[in-house]
Amino acid sequence: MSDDTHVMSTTDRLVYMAHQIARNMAMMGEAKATEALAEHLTRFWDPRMKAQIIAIAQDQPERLSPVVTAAVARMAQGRPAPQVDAAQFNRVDEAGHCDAG
Amino acid sequence: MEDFVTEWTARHGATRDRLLPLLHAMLEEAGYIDDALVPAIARALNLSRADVHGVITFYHDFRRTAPGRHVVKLCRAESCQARGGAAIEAAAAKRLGVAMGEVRADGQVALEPVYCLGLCAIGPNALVDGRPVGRIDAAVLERIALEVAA
Amino acid sequence: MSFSRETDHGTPPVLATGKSVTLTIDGQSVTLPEGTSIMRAASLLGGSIPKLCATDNVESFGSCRLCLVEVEGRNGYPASCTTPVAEGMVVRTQTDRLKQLRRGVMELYISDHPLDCLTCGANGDCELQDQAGAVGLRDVRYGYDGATNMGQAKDQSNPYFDFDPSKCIVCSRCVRACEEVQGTFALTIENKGFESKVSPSQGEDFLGSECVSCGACVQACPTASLIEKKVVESGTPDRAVVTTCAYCGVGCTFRAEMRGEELVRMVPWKDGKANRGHSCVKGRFAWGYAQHQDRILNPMIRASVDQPWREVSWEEAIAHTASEFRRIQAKYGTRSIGGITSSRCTNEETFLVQKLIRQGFGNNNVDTCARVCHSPTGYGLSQTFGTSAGTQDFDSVMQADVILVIGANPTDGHPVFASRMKKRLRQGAKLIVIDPRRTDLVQSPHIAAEHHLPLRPGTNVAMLTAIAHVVVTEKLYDEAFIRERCDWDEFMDWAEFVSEAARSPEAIAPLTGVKADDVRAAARLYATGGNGAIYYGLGVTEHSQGSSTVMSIANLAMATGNVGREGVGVNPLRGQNNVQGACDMGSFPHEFSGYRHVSDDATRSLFERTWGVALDAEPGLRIPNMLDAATDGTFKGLFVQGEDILQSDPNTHHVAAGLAAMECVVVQDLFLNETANYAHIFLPGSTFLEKDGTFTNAERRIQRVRKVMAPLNGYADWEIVQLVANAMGLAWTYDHPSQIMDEIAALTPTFAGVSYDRLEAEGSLQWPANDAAPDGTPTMHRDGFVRGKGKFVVTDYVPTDEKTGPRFPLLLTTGRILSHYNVGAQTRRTANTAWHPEDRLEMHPSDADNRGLKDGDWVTLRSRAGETTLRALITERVAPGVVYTTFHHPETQANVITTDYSDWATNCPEYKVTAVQVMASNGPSDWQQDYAEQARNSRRIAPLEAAE
Amino acid sequence: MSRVFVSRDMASVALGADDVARAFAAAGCQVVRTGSRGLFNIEPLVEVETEEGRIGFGPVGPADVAAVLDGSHANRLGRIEDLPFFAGQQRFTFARCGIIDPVDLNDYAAHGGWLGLEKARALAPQQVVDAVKASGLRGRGGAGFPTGIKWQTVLDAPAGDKFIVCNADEGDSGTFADRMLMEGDPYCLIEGMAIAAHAVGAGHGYIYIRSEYPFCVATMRAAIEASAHLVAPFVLEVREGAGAYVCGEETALLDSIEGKRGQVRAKPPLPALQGLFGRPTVINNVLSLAAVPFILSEGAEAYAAVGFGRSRGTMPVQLAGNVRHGGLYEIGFGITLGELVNEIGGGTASGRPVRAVQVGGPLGAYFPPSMFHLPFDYEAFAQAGGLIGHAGITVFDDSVDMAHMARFAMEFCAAESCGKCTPCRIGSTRGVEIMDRIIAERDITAPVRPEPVEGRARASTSSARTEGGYLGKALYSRAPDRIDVSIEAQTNLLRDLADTMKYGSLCALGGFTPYPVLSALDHFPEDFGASAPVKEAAE
Repeated sequence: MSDDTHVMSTTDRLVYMAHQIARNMAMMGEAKATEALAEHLTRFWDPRMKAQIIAIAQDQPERLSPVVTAAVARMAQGRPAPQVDAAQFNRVDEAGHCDAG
Repeated sequence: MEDFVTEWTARHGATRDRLLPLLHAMLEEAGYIDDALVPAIARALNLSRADVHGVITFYHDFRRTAPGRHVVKLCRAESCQARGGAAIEAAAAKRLGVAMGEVRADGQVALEPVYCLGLCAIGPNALVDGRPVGRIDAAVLERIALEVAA
Repeated sequence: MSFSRETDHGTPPVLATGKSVTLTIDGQSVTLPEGTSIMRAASLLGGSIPKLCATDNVESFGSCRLCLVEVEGRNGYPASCTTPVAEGMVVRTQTDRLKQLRRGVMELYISDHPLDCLTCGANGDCELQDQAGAVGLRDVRYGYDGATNMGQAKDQSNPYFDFDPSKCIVCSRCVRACEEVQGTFALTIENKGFESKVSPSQGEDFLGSECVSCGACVQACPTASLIEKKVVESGTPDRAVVTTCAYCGVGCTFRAEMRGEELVRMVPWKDGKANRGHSCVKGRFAWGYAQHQDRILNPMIRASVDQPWREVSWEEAIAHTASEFRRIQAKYGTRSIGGITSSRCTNEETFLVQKLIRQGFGNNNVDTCARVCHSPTGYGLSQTFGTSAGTQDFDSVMQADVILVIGANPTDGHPVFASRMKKRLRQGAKLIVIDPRRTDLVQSPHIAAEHHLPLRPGTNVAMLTAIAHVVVTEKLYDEAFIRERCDWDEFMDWAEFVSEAARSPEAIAPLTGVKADDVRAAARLYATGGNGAIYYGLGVTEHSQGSSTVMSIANLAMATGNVGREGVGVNPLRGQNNVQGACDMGSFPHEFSGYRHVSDDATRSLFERTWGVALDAEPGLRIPNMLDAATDGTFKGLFVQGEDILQSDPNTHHVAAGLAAMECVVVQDLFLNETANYAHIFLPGSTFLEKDGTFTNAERRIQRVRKVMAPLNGYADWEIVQLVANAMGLAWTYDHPSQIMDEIAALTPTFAGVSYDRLEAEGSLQWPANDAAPDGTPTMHRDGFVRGKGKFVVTDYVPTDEKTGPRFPLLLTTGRILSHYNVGAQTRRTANTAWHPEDRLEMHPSDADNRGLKDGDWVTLRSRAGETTLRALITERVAPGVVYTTFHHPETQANVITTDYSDWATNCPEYKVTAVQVMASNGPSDWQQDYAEQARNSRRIAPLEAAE
Repeated sequence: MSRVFVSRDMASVALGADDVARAFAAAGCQVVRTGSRGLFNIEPLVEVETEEGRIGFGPVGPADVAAVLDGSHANRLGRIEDLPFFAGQQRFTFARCGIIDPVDLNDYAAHGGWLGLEKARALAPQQVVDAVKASGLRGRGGAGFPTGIKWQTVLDAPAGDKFIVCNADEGDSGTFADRMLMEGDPYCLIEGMAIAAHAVGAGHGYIYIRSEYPFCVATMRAAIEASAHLVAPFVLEVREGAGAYVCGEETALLDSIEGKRGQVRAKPPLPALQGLFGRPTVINNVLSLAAVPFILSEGAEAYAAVGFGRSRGTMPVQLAGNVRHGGLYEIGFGITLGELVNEIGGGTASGRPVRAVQVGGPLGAYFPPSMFHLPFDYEAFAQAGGLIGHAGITVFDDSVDMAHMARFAMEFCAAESCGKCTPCRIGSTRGVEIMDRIIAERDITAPVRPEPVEGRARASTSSARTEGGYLGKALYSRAPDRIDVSIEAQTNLLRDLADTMKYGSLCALGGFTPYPVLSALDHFPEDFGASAPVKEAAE
């Protein structure tokens, strides 16, 4: 990690973000962490960011840890994010999932 | 005096009901309570400066200015008036050279009013530097004047 | 002039304890809760007993003696304010004897009161004047040559109100309001008897005293003794409009009292359910910015940011905006533009901006400033509880037994709620404060935290997990609650994880710097002390582990059964007046209104059918990613409504670089803010006084904002967004915000039951408000969690990458001060600068000594990201090794210091932990000087005729 | 080597008792310092122990040691209890005062001390309360509220912290019974409070003593320390006042203990339910609590047997002011005012005729000799437009100017008003101004009386009359020169003011100040320049 963060390029930031998320999911165990990271990238990263991280995984694999590499691969297969059962809201009739408040 | 406050509260407690006992202790220690000490008192008892100022200014005893070297508290209540208290008060003011309720210019003696010392059958009475003196007449007044001159 | 003042029943309402009492007053029978005063009973019956020292937001006092009544079978004349009703009581309030006594009391009052009613500021709005009339005083036989308190000097030190002791009737309403309502105890009565006098602190002037200028005493004063300067200057108001304050997330409701089109004063509304008739210095007095001469009133455009602005017509500006955005999309692609909604505009305006972006721009590149404050709350609470909002209403604090405040400084950030919390603490609730600083809640008059855990910045998760360790290992958890409301196995996994020795208070002590026994004691108190309520703020969210911290808070609440009833809960203290609303309205790039993901086909098709356009299923860019994309050249256009990302967002250089790389930045705001230095189009905005709409406060309460004066800039903000939308070909035809709210209700399940008519009737509604909860939801998760079972998320401490070292040995954390708000754009344009004219760097004496620094010295504050200078403030409030500052003044540009590190889940910047070095300096740094020069240069507005 | 007894009471010391004691000690006697017997014209008093009991000599000086020891001294009084002043008394509460060494636990036990507490501890709390009810004891502070009912309310209040508070702020002029008892028999008060604590379940007790009683503060603190083990787990603490008379009002006293300004609280809530620190509190006067040990040790009937009408038991009356035999006379209710002033008090010390007596301190009414038939009883005095108060009787001879005494009553109220309620805060100052006008008007038509000494409160003497100038016209009906300053108008205004104060004030300070003012005006109209024949002024 370069000492001077403010010159971090976009790709540096994406690599850093992916690993930071992975570090904070590590306590779930590798399998769960990979699945959670893949779902996180799918739900919150915009197409350009997804494309850039997939490119890095192909061109510069050494920059990504095993968990990150696996997660990016799963996200890349484009499996649709797990369907959120809309009906579930109506029964309890309150707000659904969200990531930010 | 600020450390007097912290030491006292450390020993006697720092709840709000310790305010009057603390102020009495400060009177004994320094003779009066300087406004500059109010913040320290407020901090020690976790009160606002307004709380402390309100209490100090309410009670007659908590003087905010240095007392005279000697303090003569002359009783002005009815029983002493019935035994000639008013005349003795006028005479004392003249003899000691200080108006009632004031500290003499040279700071030597203060003449203060007090409403009843509980010596109501032997008036006119006074507390001279905390010591009770009864049946004050011209002669006794003279003795008091000499004593406070020292 | 008929000016309906709110009826003052004289004594506070009584909590209905079930038992009620029937009595007759002046022949009329009435049944009321036990404990109600005779005065309140008579007032509720429509009668009026004279009163001066009684007012119904403070306890009865019984000093003026005007309200005497006769009670059959009781001798004497009891004061009706201090005498509770009793079964079968027979009361007479208007006998000749009472008239005589009341006149006797009034004659004494007026014998010591100036006779200048006709020239007095309170003429026509003075209770003494009213009561003198009511009791029929015709003569003052005591004459006017006796002793008097008149002729004293007036104290005009406070910028907003005057204090005239000569008109004081020593009713102590001000002293009691300062004590009971605000909880600052800054006022007392000094001396006694005839010399009694209201005294701020030690008989000082108001500005120099402990007064925080909340205005409660001015509101409580029955005469002109305490009166707003504006009322003295322009006369008493003649009409009132109820609206909601545009400052912090408490959401206080006010009566905007007008004199024609001129706002005379803002007085807290007694029926406001968030503030219950209280206010702070900002909402009550600091509204002058609305008419400040810095307000930009005409649209302006310029080809490039180094040219002066050129004023143009609205038509030209709007058309130019539309054409520029279309041009950029044609050249760089649909996703090359985006927008930022404001947490200070109304729900309706925020909804329209995200609709403009999704329907008009055709992408999801919309974000909001909640990104930099409570985005981790949304993520954390939705993962654990299933919804992104606080669980309680503000009233709930009055039933808390243990209050845990972590990473929040309510007395500065949410003062009106802090006053209610302090009132509860004075009633005996216990307080735990987890904060690197000795905030006022740790120790201030009449308030003392049972436990203060001064942890090192950035170690929240370690601390909370250690508390969980104690709760689990000492079996203090609420097993019945967990089994019924959560997934037991998930709990067991979590319990096992937190029970490990590495997470014990002893293990983390060297990390957090807090003694293990204090942590254990605090944990036991929270778990076993009765109703446990947690309140937290940006000190929790603005970390690299913000989301993990929120989840560990939720874990603690679930483990101890402190969710789903009054007096408990997990309560984020939201920063801005409509940050909750901004999030509800779908301002985030990955979700529609009501927190439904853009990839969710059912929801997206509902919006597509309603808006008649295909919508992007992929999440859009967050602000930091927009700026990255801009420097990469793939993001060229930005529409910013009511936000100043250059000053409020971290790593100013990064933001500046991003903005500079864009071809069209549109800023819609009241003033030329720092972001406008890089803008090409400026659309003048309107203040909360100039438009209708709704705000949603931190307790999910939707409240009306009502227009009290015509917008100086010509349009309300929602009208401007509609103009842009129409110019981009969208057929919007709203002619009143209520129609926008109807659309929101139709599209958002949690807002289904919300409408302007319902808000008018109920005063306010807390979402979810729909068929399942017709009257709104004060307390959430009553029966089940929104997501069904409460989820325990295992969280572990991951140290931030922002490390101290020899070059940067100290840790900087940032925060807010009472007199200023957010970036200070509004409060710096009011008299509030009297309290906080500049940002100061708080340093511990030991850190200052070994750098040879004294209080007030100019110091340079440097981090890896940048450097600025400001003056030092030496205080014990911060621990050794920790420094603190605010970011209210652009001159200091505190955010040039903060780094790019952010929360792993939401990218909420890590404002609270920055490794810095502090050294003596001789004044503003060169960067500050260049910046100031550049800002001045870019604010030039070419005079009309010279426009090229 | 003979044993002699010399009083250490503040009044005795004020008259030189310490010098006398030193002289006898120097002469080799064993000197026992006691409380005062309670008759001040024979102080300083020395009692010498002999086979036929203790023989008193008084007043004596330090030079009279030899004459006293050989019995030849002119002021030989014989046995003190045989003197008429003492023989007629019924000393239930003051039995030991002047006899024992105040802080000697054995001396106290030897004279029936702790018997009441032992008996009380053998009874259930309710039984102790019943005994106090049966005794008919009523508040000796002045309110006369039945003590047993007050204790019952506190006993019935929900469990939790409860307090016993002793009101020792005896600020009334002419009263010193509390002082004498605390200095002379402190364990009696402590025992009474311990019994109260047992009766209502209180753990902590406070004695609020005024700062003008330094000897009391010292003696009570010493006695509390010495007897702590006997009253445990009940804990007692002395709290010193600070010169505010209003803190004699029970709720102001509670606020003062709580560390606040001594302002009067509105009632309800009653202190018995929400008193000190908001908890149920028994708050009684020194004499009420000091009467309790006798009631428990001798039985309620013995106490109730004495008295008059609904005023049961004894009242320690205090004779003060211009009286020959000033002192403490504990007697059952019913004795008449005349017997107290003339037979027991012996008329005025100055030898001049008694013109008026004030009963019940500065807020009590003035009574002319024509009302000396009144029996000492709460109800009788109330009907006669006065009050018993703390049973202090201040005697005035015919040199007294009742207009000045009425002025002093208003001035005292102005000086001591807590400032909370309007009738007292503003009314008292206006009252002084009215009296100044009456006295000024009266003195124009009658020889000048001695100039009244300016009181502490700023009373106005000058009246800036504006002879109808612009201000006069502008103020119109309220212009100073339109105010009717005639004696008749000012007297009517005084009565109206008194009515507002009496029925409007929040507490007895403002509420009772009209007693001395109106009784002086009603019974001595001549001093107010009223139309009644003006008595030629005393020379």
